[in-house]
Amino acid sequence: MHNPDRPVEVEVVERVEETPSIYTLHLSFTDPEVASAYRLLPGQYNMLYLYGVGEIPISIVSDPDHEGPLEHTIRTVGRVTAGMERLQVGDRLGLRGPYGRGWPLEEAEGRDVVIVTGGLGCAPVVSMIRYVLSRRERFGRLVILQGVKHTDDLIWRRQYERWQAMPNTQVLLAADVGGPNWPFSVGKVTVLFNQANIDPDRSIVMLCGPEVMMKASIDRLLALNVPAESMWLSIERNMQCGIGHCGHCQVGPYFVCQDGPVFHYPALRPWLGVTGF
Amino acid sequence: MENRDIRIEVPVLARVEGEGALELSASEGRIDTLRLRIFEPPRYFEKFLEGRGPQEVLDIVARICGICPVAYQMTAVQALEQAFGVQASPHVLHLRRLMYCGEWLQSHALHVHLLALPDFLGFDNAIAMAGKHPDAVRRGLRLQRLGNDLIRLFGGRSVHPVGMRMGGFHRGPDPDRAAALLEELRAALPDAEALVAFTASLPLPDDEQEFVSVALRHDSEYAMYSGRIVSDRGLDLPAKDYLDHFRESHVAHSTALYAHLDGEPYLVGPLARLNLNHDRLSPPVRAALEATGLSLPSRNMFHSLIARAVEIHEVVLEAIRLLEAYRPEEPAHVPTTVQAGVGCGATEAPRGLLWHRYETDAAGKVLSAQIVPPTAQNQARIEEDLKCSLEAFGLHNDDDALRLRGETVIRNYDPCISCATHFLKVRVERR
Amino acid sequence: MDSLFDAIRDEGFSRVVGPVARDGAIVYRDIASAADLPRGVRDRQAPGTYRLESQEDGVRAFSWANGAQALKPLTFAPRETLWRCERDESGRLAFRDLAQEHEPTAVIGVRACDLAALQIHEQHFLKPPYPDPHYAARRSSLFLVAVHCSHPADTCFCASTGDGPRAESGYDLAMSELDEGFVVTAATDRGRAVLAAMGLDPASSVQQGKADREVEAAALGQGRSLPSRNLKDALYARLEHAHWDHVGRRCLSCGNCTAVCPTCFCHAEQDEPALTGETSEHLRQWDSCFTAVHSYMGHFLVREETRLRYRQWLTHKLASWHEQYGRSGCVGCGRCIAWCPVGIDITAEVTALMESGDAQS
Amino acid sequence: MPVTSRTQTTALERLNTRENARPRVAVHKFSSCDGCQLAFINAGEALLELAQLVEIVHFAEAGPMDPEAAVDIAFVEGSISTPEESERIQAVRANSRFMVSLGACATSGGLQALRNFNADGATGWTEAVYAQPEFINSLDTATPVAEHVKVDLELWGCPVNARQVFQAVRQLLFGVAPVVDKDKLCVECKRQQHVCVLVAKGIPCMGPVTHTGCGALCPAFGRDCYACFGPAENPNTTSLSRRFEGLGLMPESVAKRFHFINSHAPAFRTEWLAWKERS
Ligand SMILES: Cc1cc2nc3c(=O)[nH]c(=O)nc-3n(C[C@H](O)[C@H](O)[C@H](O)COP(=O)(O)OP(=O)(O)OC[C@H]3O[C@@H](n4cnc5c(N)ncnc54)[C@H](O)[C@@H]3O)c2cc1C
Ligand code: SF4
Ligand code: SF4
Ligand code: SF4
Repeated sequence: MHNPDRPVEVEVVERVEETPSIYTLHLSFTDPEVASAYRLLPGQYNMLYLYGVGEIPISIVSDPDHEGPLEHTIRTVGRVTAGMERLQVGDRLGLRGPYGRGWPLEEAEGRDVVIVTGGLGCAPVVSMIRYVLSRRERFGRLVILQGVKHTDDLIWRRQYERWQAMPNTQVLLAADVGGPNWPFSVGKVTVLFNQANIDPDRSIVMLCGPEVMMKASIDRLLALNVPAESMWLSIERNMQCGIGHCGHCQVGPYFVCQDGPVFHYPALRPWLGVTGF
Repeated sequence: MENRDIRIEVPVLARVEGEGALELSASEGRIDTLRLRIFEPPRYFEKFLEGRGPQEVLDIVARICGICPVAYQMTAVQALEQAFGVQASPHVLHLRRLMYCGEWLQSHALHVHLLALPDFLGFDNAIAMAGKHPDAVRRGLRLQRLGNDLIRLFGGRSVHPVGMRMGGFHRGPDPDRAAALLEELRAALPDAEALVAFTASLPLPDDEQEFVSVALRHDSEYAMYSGRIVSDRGLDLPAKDYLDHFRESHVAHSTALYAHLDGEPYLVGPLARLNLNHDRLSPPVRAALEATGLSLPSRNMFHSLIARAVEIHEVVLEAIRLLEAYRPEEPAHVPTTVQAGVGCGATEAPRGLLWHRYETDAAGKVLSAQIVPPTAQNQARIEEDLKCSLEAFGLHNDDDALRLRGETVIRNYDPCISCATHFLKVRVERR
Repeated sequence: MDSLFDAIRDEGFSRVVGPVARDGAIVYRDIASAADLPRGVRDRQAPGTYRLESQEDGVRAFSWANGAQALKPLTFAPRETLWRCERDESGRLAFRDLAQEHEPTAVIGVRACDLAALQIHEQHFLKPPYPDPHYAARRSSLFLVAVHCSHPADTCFCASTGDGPRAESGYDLAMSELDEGFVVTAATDRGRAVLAAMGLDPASSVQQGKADREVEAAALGQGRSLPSRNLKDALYARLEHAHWDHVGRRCLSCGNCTAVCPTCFCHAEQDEPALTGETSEHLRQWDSCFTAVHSYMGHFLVREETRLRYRQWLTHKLASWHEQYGRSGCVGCGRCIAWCPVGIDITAEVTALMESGDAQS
Repeated sequence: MPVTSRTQTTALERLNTRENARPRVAVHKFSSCDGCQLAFINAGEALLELAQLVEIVHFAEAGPMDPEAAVDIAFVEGSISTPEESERIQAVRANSRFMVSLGACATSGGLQALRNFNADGATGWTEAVYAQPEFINSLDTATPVAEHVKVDLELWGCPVNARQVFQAVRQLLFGVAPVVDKDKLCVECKRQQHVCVLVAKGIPCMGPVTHTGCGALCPAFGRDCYACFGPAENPNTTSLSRRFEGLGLMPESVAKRFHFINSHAPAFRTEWLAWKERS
């Protein structure tokens, strides 16, 4: 029986410093056979293994059709991520995946895609944004609402600017605390809904970020008559195995690692915001 | 040269357990004053013991010293059993001796190889020595590990083992693990045998001195867990009469108490034991000892190193014998009761005689405790030895040489300064 | 009985694990013969206490209910290495599986509740698309000899969960113990082979009847129970019930209940590199929803407070388990009741939660 | 999500900016029994391996002596109990990039912290133990290192567990923070499949409130855990004490269970004081 817990080797082929505590690793499989068999969907994640230290779940930001290395954008928070921060091109990691359910691509087809994200919550939705932008004709309007804590939190600023220039795309940004070089809104992401161009009947909404922020956004969206059925969200829980065995990631009846991380909002509704789940 | 003012400072003496310093002033090539200062912080163990029950006592006294916790537990259990009128079974005594062999083995193997040997092979420390003499260091580590494993068999870990209780042990050694260890001890026997000849072949200084040896003496065994307190000057007492002849006093320069025997310094520890009890060694060990040509009693303190090697050989053999005779089906402890009483315990810790006295109330709680560790007993003797040795060595030697010799002399006692108290800052003032 | 040991060994199960009385409890250990079995031993269990009693003239070897654990450690090891990674001088990593061979082992004295729990674990660990080879290898090395329960403890309530006291399936052999011997039935081919090799006399209908009656009496004698209905909705409706605080003040969050529970499966993974840094073992070990790390999320714990940890455990067991695996996660073995150091009783807590209706505190 | 401020470097970052590949290590001793250092000395072959991987610049008991050397990692054994020690610990901190407290004495004051909160004060005890109390220069309290200087990693235990110490060293050599398992001892006790002594024998075991790490030794020997690894995370000492009382312990005995090797640790101190009141 194949050992699904065992990673395969990948090599860091590029390392991009996004902010002083956020970096992107471009990883390529050292075994070409593994590389060619690898398929992913936007919203899925990999378990990345730092030698001798540990394994952590990290979203894949690459486009599914993109050939070449897999991109992972990581924020340094603790021991594994701090260790990974010091990796250099040529260093090796372990990787297992991709795991979990991604964004609902079929449901999104032909509709306006509204992305609501906060903090580094952007990582899981970036692949979706890229997916829409490279298949622009298959989707309606693309609305991206992003909230951050500090203005220097906003990574990929250039990328945002580029997206903003794309046809039929609206990008709105807000920071909790503004600053001299901050041309965008100040406040929570929810302040952006007034300016957002959302057609409640045509839109599919994808949310990702801190759960309080997602809950507040959903309340606003519901008030804007966006049906609960049109909302999807990606959440995080402690994960040790990624394959539904270790039990850490349970939220109510769900194993977030396999039943998520992307959930249909109506399914998650009873659990969202309940302390302890 | 002889009249310059010199200060030798060794901030902390290396390769001893604890902290201390040596200060001496000399004039005309003679030492005027010599003070061994022990500044191990006071830890007030005797006070912590008040109001505690027997198991707590065993768990507390172990923590007086991480290097000889078993000795403290053995002595305390002996004293408390006496106070409570509990008689340990032969099986329990058998097991206690076996566990004690473990502590002698680990402590002596550590001292011989890692602490003392660098002095005689000309290295700063064993880690440095390991490059040149890997075999000697590895042999030491192997023997030490076996000693530790033997303790673990009874207490889960070698530092502050958890298995001892009133009346015996919480659980006897696991038979499978005991059998595996027996095999390892047998395999290590050649190492232990060879050690005696090896230490005797080292260039040990010749330094005869007069001193009194004190140790336990047992009717038939090489004394370890029990016996009468004897000296080579005719002393012969049961443990309970210790205070009639031995007195502890306190001096300004040290947190350790000084013990004297009828007002005189005396020696406890491996050489004292060997001097008094060599006739109790098992035949193979006696043969190995004879082959070295060492004549006993010895008055050369540096022979302590050989004495430790002899004792290593003895305890490896003894542990093999005891393990072979181990009967796992026998109860690991006898039933116990508590009562108001007074009990004294005396055992041979690796570093020498260890004496405890407890007074208990009817619930078995300690009312008062008194503990005299080996290093306190040797302290006066160390000062005396240093004075003789350094003068014999010659005060014309430069500071580094003097300091090294001083340290070597002190290390020879394997003083455990956490018990009594850590060693050594040497300050020589020559006027 | 010894003929059973011989027949099992002849079938290739070289290792036999069975109950022995040790350290004041029934524990499962390697045994050599029927003489090692706890003959005449009874267990007395109550919330937070477990005692063995020896009956001088007792002839039965299975006149007790259970000990702290039975099958779980054999199939889901408390600690095991999942893979090893070797790093060479140039920094290349090689990931290696470790051998998955386990000595063929017969387990004697498996209880109905253990078998029910085993089925739950099989559902969990062997579900597609990632069946766990470590679990599978351990599981497939086992030959299971069940003994129907005739002496349930005061803490047992398997009758109310429908998982006992009769072992219904999942075993190779099942036995009923009578004063005069055993009534044995086989459920698998290898079980039948062992049974045939034992050369037993066919059980009389009287013996069979006696055996059945004992098990029926055992079911009727159980004093504890869980409500037989699916508790999912009722519990979900009480997530903010004041009783959780009440339990939270008593609960030690020590994880004993999850460790003894035959269905709990949570585990943590961890790396253990060699000092030289040349290799590293990736281990998994039992974890519990009562530990802090279980819900650790960088800057916060999802379940900091004890009451939330207890609520997670209970609602998983009795509510969300239904959604995950189509049944409750409790098989009524009562272990969590007896082995909780402060005697928290799942059946009593559920009763207290249910008593005050659906009111939200 | 809070942002890690980059202007303030963490101890680990300081450790990772060391110049040479072989980090310099020191082992310092304060008031202690020397038992924790033995984790290194008793490690046998592993000690020699370690000596290859790092440069041991100060470790008095093992030989190397350079107490004032600047080091990458300093291990500190023992509590602070004399005026000299309270000065020396400042110097050690100033000379170390990453500081690890080794064992109960260093992390919670250890057994000698029993002198703290004692009515007579250490002075009274000095008088009782030493004939010439004026010779003794001691503080009234024996306190954890972290009450004097910043400690980067705490390893509990009396003594620390060698396996734990070497795992921590290895992780630091990888340049990452070691994992410190703060679960209760019961979790490990059950993994080892020991029979619970509290439940099966009615013995007042401290496992349910004690920090794991020892490997569940006491229950393996059929006896009660006496909490030498200190309080675990989220310890419900109140509930456990009540259970002890139910087992027949007098309030004074319940108090003593907490007033032992880690008496100065807040969770235990509070419980001790509560039961002392009642006894
Ligand atoms: C599905 C999923 C996708 C993710 N995608 C990304 C991403 O693209 N970029 C990114 O920077 N982070 C992402 N995270 C969060 C990331 O996994 C954590 O930041 C990381 O595990 C922290 O590890 P650490 O060892 O550095 O932190 P420590 O604080 O030292 O944590 C110790 C251990 O706890 C667990 N843990 C801690 N925090 C989390 C957490 N938030 N989620 C899950 N486990 C945790 C891990 O096992 C970790 O190793 C994702 C998490 C999930 C669940
Ligand atoms: S929840 Fe308790 S009674 Fe139910 S199966 Fe688990 S341990 Fe047994
Ligand atoms: S913590 Fe315990 S073992 Fe370590 S030094 Fe202190 S008393 Fe000794
Ligand atoms: S013996 Fe002690 S540590 Fe082990 S489970 Fe029982 S209470 Fe916990």
